[in-house]
Amino acid sequence: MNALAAGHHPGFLSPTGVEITFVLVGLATLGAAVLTVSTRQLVHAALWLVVALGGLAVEYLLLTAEFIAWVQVLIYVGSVVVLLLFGLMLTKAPIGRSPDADSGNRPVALGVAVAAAATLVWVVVDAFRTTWIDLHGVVQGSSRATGVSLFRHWVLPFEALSVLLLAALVGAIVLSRREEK
Amino acid sequence: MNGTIDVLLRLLGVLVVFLVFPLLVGQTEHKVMAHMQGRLGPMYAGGFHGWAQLVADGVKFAQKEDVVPADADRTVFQLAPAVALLPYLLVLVAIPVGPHGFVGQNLDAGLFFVLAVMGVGVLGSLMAGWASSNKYSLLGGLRTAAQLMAYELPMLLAAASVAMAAGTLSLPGIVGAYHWWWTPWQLVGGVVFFTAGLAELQRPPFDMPVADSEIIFGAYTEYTGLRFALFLLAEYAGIVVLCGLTTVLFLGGWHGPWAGGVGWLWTLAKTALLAFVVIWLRVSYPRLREDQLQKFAWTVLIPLALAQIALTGVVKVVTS
Amino acid sequence: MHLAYPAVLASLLFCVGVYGVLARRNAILVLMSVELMLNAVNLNLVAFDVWLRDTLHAGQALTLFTITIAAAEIGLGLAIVLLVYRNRGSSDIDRLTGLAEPRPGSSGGPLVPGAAADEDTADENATPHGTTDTKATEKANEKAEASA
Amino acid sequence: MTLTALAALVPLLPFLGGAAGLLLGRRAPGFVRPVAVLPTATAFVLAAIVAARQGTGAPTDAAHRLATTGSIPIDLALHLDGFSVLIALLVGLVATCVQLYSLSYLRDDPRYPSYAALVSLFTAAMLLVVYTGDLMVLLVGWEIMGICSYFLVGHYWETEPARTASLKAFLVTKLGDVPFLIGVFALATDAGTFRISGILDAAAHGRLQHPTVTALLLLAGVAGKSAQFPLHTWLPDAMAGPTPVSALIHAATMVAAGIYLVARLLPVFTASTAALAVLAAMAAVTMIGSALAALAQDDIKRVLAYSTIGQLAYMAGALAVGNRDAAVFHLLSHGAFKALLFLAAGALIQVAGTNSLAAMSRMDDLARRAPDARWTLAIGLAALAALPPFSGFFSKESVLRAAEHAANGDTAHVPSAVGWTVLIAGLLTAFLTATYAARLFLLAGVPPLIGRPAAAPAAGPAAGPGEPAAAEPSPAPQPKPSAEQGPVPPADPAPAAPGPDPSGAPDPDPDPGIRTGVPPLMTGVLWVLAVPTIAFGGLTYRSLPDWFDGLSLGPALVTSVLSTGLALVGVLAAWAAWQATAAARRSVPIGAVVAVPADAEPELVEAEAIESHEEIYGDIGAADDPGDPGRLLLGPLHRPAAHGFHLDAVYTALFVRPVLAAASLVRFLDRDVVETYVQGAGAVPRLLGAAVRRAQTGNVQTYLSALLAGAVVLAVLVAVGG
Repeated sequence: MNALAAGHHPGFLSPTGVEITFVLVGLATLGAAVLTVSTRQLVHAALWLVVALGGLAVEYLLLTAEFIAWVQVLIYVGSVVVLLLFGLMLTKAPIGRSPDADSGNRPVALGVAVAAAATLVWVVVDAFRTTWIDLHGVVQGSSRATGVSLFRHWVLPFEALSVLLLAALVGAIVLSRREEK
Repeated sequence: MNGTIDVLLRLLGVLVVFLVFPLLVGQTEHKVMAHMQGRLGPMYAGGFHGWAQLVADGVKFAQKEDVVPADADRTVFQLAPAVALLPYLLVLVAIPVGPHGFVGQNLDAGLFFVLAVMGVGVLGSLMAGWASSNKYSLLGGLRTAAQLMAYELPMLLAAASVAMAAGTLSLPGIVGAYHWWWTPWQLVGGVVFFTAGLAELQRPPFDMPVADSEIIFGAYTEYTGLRFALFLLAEYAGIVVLCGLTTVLFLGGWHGPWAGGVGWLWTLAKTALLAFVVIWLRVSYPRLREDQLQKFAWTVLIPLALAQIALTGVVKVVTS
Repeated sequence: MHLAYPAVLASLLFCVGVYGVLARRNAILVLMSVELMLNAVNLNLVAFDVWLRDTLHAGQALTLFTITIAAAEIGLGLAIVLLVYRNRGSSDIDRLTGLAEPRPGSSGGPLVPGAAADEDTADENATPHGTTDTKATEKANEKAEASA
Repeated sequence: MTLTALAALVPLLPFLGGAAGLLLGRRAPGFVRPVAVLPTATAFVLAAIVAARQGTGAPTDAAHRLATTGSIPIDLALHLDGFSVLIALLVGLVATCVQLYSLSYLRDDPRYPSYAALVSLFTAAMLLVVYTGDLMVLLVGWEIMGICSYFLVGHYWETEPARTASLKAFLVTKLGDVPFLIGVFALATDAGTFRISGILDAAAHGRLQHPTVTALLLLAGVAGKSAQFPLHTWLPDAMAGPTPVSALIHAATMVAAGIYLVARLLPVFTASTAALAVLAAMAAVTMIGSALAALAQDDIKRVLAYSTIGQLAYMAGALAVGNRDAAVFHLLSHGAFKALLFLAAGALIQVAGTNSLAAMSRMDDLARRAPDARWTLAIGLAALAALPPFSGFFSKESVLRAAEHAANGDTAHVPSAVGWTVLIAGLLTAFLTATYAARLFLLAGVPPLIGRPAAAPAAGPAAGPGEPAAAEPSPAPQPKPSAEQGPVPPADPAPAAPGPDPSGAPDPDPDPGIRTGVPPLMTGVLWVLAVPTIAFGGLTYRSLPDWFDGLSLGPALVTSVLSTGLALVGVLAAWAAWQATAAARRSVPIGAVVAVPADAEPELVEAEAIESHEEIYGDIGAADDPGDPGRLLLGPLHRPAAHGFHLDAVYTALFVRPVLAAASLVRFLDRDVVETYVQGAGAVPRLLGAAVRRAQTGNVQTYLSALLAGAVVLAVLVAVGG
């Protein structure tokens, strides 16, 4: 997938295979995301989130960030969504539509989101109209490259992060413990 | 074109393995259990020692009515077996059988891919449990999920130890870097990996979430017919995958006498041996309680895995 | 590949997440939307990292960190939501208005008397077949019964 | 042990005793009495040793740098010379006597532990003042005495007079202490040190910048502590405290501190003629005024209090004429006889059950029941009246001689006018002092029934001792009630003791009312004190100059003859007036005695006597007694003199009312003017807050929506504008 579209001049009108795939997966991802935030069935929202996150993993693969993609699958799909499902089930998520999945803030939210989307897309397109990513050559996100950068240049943040994780672990345990009375 | 055919052939091979090996394991389980328990087991289907029993079972499953409970969430309910099964199929792609590219696809981060994708399987159980609209199912699903989350960690850590030792995440690379003394060196990690894998498969003695004497059949209570068969298939495919992975990671895969010629045979033999152990354990060990299950993961396996990593690191630094 | 594709996709995903955060009522759904926003940012980071061919791979490293932090965040967030649900019998965030300025006329804030309306919706939220039997929901039900 | 270590132990021991008493008071009652008496007694012995070792030698100085302040250092300095060791000896003696006396006097008092501890502390503070060579440390002792006097005067805090008296003592002395503090600082700034030796050195070399101002500021503090006009008013009122406390304050500690300080710093004062003139005028006014007031008082202790003021004025006069030898000599002898007088008066009050002279003058058997008290009182009064050969005579003569010396212009730095002022006032006061001393003895110590039928003694016991002895010979007391102003009618035998205590009124049995005798411990103390009262002056006036500055202290012929003659005239006048009013005393029964049981401790008797005095006799200082010789002698002056020349009223008009008015003005300004602005300032933010508060709905999503909408708007603005 990283040995594609070599040699010809890039242009909007001549999309490469990678670009087509990217756009298609992106559309699927976006659709799943929209469904995630709009479906009235709570568990379905979580399942659509799986699709969206999986789609993003594919997008990472397409961007040659292989390691990130598998991390995405492992952490998000394998753990985060499972936790979310846990949460939903423990808070009595019903089967079927919940009439009150959305709050009264919905119109405002829609307005803000659409305005923000319009602004961002406009700005981004305006800024990166003529920018191209070169996907050839050395793979950018191989485990070796990621590992080297992570443990050579980012060791200190990495260790700090481990402390953060430990703190979160302890915090979650303390919060969800039930007092034995 | 040549490349495309090659890929297609490889995928076809994987599919065949996926369809055949779990059946073999299932049949073996029938017979081995029967012999261990001093009984005959199924003896009639197909004639010789009931070799076609599983085929007959498959036919039986296919014939049964596919019931979906009235209150269930139909879509999720029907999707769940596929979600449970698919990861194992994907994982098989990355497991090398023999040297020189005798593998579905040589992935750069193969080990990571395998573990990541296997983690997705838990979604199937959760979906099944929740969508069944049955308290036992939900409880079973939650137990499954909790168990899988808990045992994923020691499994990852044990695998990380091997990856450290080999200096690569690629599965063929790991096998390629294998020396005979790795097995004693990584013994603890191997045991942890294998045990955690058993727990992930919810095989006895870690079959708490599906223990019929407690919560009927856990998340799969409401399933019948072919969908139920798919769950069973997922379990046996899981055994194959687990044994294959353990072989590749800890037992040296195709390494053995005359590895150049019959290396793939060595891999299969070791896998089969491990599968036998899996069955053996099912017969010999009593079931753990739910709290013992969790405690075992957090207080035994994870420390052991961490100790293994430490050991690996020390040896690695000393020898390099 | 055109950089605009991932950038636009990231922007749109982010805005979808924003919408979810602002419009969803269930706290867990809000958390999901937050995840979407984080992922949009991650996509952006990865895309720009690949575009810049950064020798330090700052974008990917940062993405890994973000994912880790997201995992921590989801763990803590869920613990908080469960705690709130256990205490209030509801995880609707527009009902958690304990910090509101009390109206001069009303005798107390919305959370003070465990308001009967809260209990009613708690019952509505319960699945028809009583999906879970955790202690938390038992407690909530007991509370509802006691006040009824 | 070195001399300095011994000297340091002298104030330290009572201090530790006081601290231990305060700590142990409740927990270990058995230790209270030893802890009260032994350290003080030991300190007395040590003071005697220090005095003996110091002797007439050169002054001993020792210093330890206590605190290095920014500018002027503070030293823990000792200065031992003839003055200090002798005064310390006096303090030790009086304090030991007071502690012993208190053992018996307050034997069952529940507050005895704290009382004894405070007395110890008081003693320690005074000893510190005496021994120290540093003004800052002196100030510490000075202030500790102030607070201790507050607590001790207020010992009977259940009674109104004690409460007001303690407050008054504290406030009035503080009124003097503030200028005093400023004066000390001014002095230290000029001299560059707090060390007294350094200051004296500076004064001797004329390095003091403002000697007059400084001296006057110090004088204010001295007037407050030593009860000189116009800050003397607290001292008579301080009689509301227990008698031993009065003895302590008057004889040795508090009031002596002021005189002692001036004596130590005399060069500072002699540097300013104006200061000496003020001191002399102050002393003269105080002398005469206090003597007149003493002549009119009814309360026996108040008489003694005014006499203290007068004697202190003598000392101040001696200082004004630049002779501190005479001042300290008088201070020493006065300390001895004044302690004796107070303790004897306390014994009398205990036996009589009243502190009113008018009531005592009608008690037939008072002298019989307390012979020791009576005789020691007589000795003390003779010393007070400066009759030879009592010690008061010698010390007062030394003062008069110094004044005469100055009047002749023979003393350097001292104008002769100052000498004349002191001399004339001193002679006049000698007459007045003898008069009121005689009056006191005649009223309290001489049985009124002299020369009356012998039947009287038979009637005495039957009538009950607590009641006016004139009851029986005057068959009709009711027709002459005009003398009575108190709420209690003239007592007749039946209602034995119609005091304010209702429990005593229906007492059917006269026997419990009999108060006989003084406890032997108290008597012993009295006689111990009588020894120096008699002999101190005569024995030591020749040797004392060696201890002091060397000025001769012997009596001079002219002044001796003059003052002794005047004193005799005074005594005779008092006797004549007493004889003249004897008829009135016999005919008009007056007064009442307290009704606490006879076996109660003396201190209770006194507390009740103080409380009931005003109720029965009217004003605390006076009783409208036609049988009072002082009334006859003073004539129209009697009433103002009895009320201390209404100085309290002047104070009220001058200070209290303006302060109260200013306070109410400030209160008005604060409550009605300032507060309005404050509330106005608060109202506007409150309104704004109420408006903003509406936005706080508690819904997080609303907040977030607004936030993000704002962010989008900002982003658009930046994108468009940038």
